[in-house]
Amino acid sequence: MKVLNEMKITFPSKSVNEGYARLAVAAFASQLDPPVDELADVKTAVSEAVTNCIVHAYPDKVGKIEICARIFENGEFYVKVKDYGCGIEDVKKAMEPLFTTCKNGERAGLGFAVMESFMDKLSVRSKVGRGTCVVMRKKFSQRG
Amino acid sequence: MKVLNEMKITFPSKSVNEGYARLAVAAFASQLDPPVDELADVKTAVSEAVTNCIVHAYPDKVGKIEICARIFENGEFYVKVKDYGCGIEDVKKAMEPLFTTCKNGERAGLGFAVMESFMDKLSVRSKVGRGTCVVMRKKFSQRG
Amino acid sequence: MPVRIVENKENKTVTAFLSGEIDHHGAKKMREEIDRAIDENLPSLLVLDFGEVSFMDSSGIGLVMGRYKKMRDLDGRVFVQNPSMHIKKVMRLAGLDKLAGIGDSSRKGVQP
Amino acid sequence: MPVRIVENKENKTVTAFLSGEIDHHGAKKMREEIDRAIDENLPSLLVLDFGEVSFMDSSGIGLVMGRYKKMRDLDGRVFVQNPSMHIKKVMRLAGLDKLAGIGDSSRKGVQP
Ligand SMILES: Nc1ncnc2c1ncn2[C@@H]1O[C@H](COP(=O)(O)OP(=O)(O)O)[C@@H](O)[C@H]1O
Ligand SMILES: Nc1ncnc2c1ncn2[C@@H]1O[C@H](COP(=O)(O)OP(=O)(O)O)[C@@H](O)[C@H]1O
Repeated sequence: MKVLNEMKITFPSKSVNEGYARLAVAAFASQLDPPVDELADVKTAVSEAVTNCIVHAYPDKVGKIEICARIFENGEFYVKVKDYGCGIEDVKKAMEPLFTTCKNGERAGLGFAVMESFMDKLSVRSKVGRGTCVVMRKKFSQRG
Repeated sequence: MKVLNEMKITFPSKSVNEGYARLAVAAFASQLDPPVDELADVKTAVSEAVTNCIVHAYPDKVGKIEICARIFENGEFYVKVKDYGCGIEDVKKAMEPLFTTCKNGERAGLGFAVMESFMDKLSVRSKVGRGTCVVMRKKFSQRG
Repeated sequence: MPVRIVENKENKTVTAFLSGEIDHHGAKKMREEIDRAIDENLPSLLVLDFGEVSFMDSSGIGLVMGRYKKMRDLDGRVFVQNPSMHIKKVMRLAGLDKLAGIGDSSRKGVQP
Repeated sequence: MPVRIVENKENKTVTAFLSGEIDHHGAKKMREEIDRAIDENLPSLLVLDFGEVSFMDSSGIGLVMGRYKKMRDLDGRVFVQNPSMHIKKVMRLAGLDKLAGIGDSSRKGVQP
């Protein structure tokens, strides 16, 4: 499928960038003129993926986060969130709703559940010690 | 001066990305909690620099545009807009208000004038056949 | 100010008016301010008002869940007030509608 | 719709209500729609209303300048209505305030 437009952003894993990241992706996705609620879905899913990099991938240091977003010819929206952090040992288990390795009760274990339910497609690739790559896709409904 | 935070974005020189680029930069600059009118200044200056890449640097093709934005320890905001396009022969002349090489009357020749007046500092480096790099800086006034 | 707290001693109610975007970055401060108000007032009802919240991800669920547990320890209830469609959607995903009462301000009395 | 055109044949006035963001990407369509209304109506006054414009860069100056020249060829005037502070600032930089009348809607009659 032909890529009509593509953007890449990189930024350090500081929590202050969570808002920046989802706004930048939403500003790009706006080109598809999506319904407001579906754009909010994308913002929420991106916020989860980016927060995971900040909280889990780089727990005690600041690392690099990369986002790539694409608009395909058929109107599909694609967004990839990538880190070079600790990686996930058991991706299948990590994706189960309510599963979290966070001990302080701060995280609900619903990040992947939100990504899965708010986007059409979710794929997660990860390698321990190398990093994690989350790819999400969504086709917005036609307006009007 | 220490860099507190930094983001990079890349995207193709399509005019539909003008809105995306200024929004992404503004979303990042928002971390400094700038007054609304000063954030509009940054958006306008970035819009001018990005439009120049799209209109002038790559007149008959789609090329790559890179933006890098930084937040310095002293609260200064830095933004660099870079292209690998045709370059500018005489930068001093290009920066004169009302100077434009655009023939169809579409451009007012005020892009650099806006960047200069809306930002604190503007520097332009260019090499014919290699590309152009515009760096702008602004210190936002304290709010409250 | 991301949280405005209103205490009603007669009703033993604390209402926290949240505003802005609730994400991992901002949730910590909100949690702390609400918990301070709970500890000071030991209310029997905690109302969380989401009327001015423009965005929320699963960090907001952590926020509600944590307050729910805290209020349960006090034998109190939690009521979620004025959530937007977007926020309701995030909360429903977590099954929060089964733990806390959720509704608009006109149905404030609903039991969890 | 980025431009809404209102034609007043008695006053020989065309008013173009612009909205959204005026940049290089969006200005072309706006220019074309305004020019079509000028060509059809040959007005003596063109009012450009910026009340709903949330952003404008120097592409908006090109838009006003071009319409100013077109109206001058018709011996007509241009009036810029309801510009925000931000838009006034961009226009002042270009000296547009010397070419077209600029003001809020209550001072519509000002001469260029
Ligand atoms: N980018 C990542 N790098 C390393 N581990 C991750 C990453 N994303 C998720 N995980 C792991 O998967 C678990 C589940 O993630 P998630 O469903 O988002 O819930 P939560 O973030 O609330 O813990 C996390 O607790 C963490 O152990
Ligand atoms: N990125 C660029 N690449 C090549 N030429 C440029 C670039 N930016 C500006 N220029 C040249 O400088 C001139 C003046 O630019 P500017 O002040 O922005 O006015 P305008 O864009 O309205 O022409 C342009 O007409 C063009 O010739």
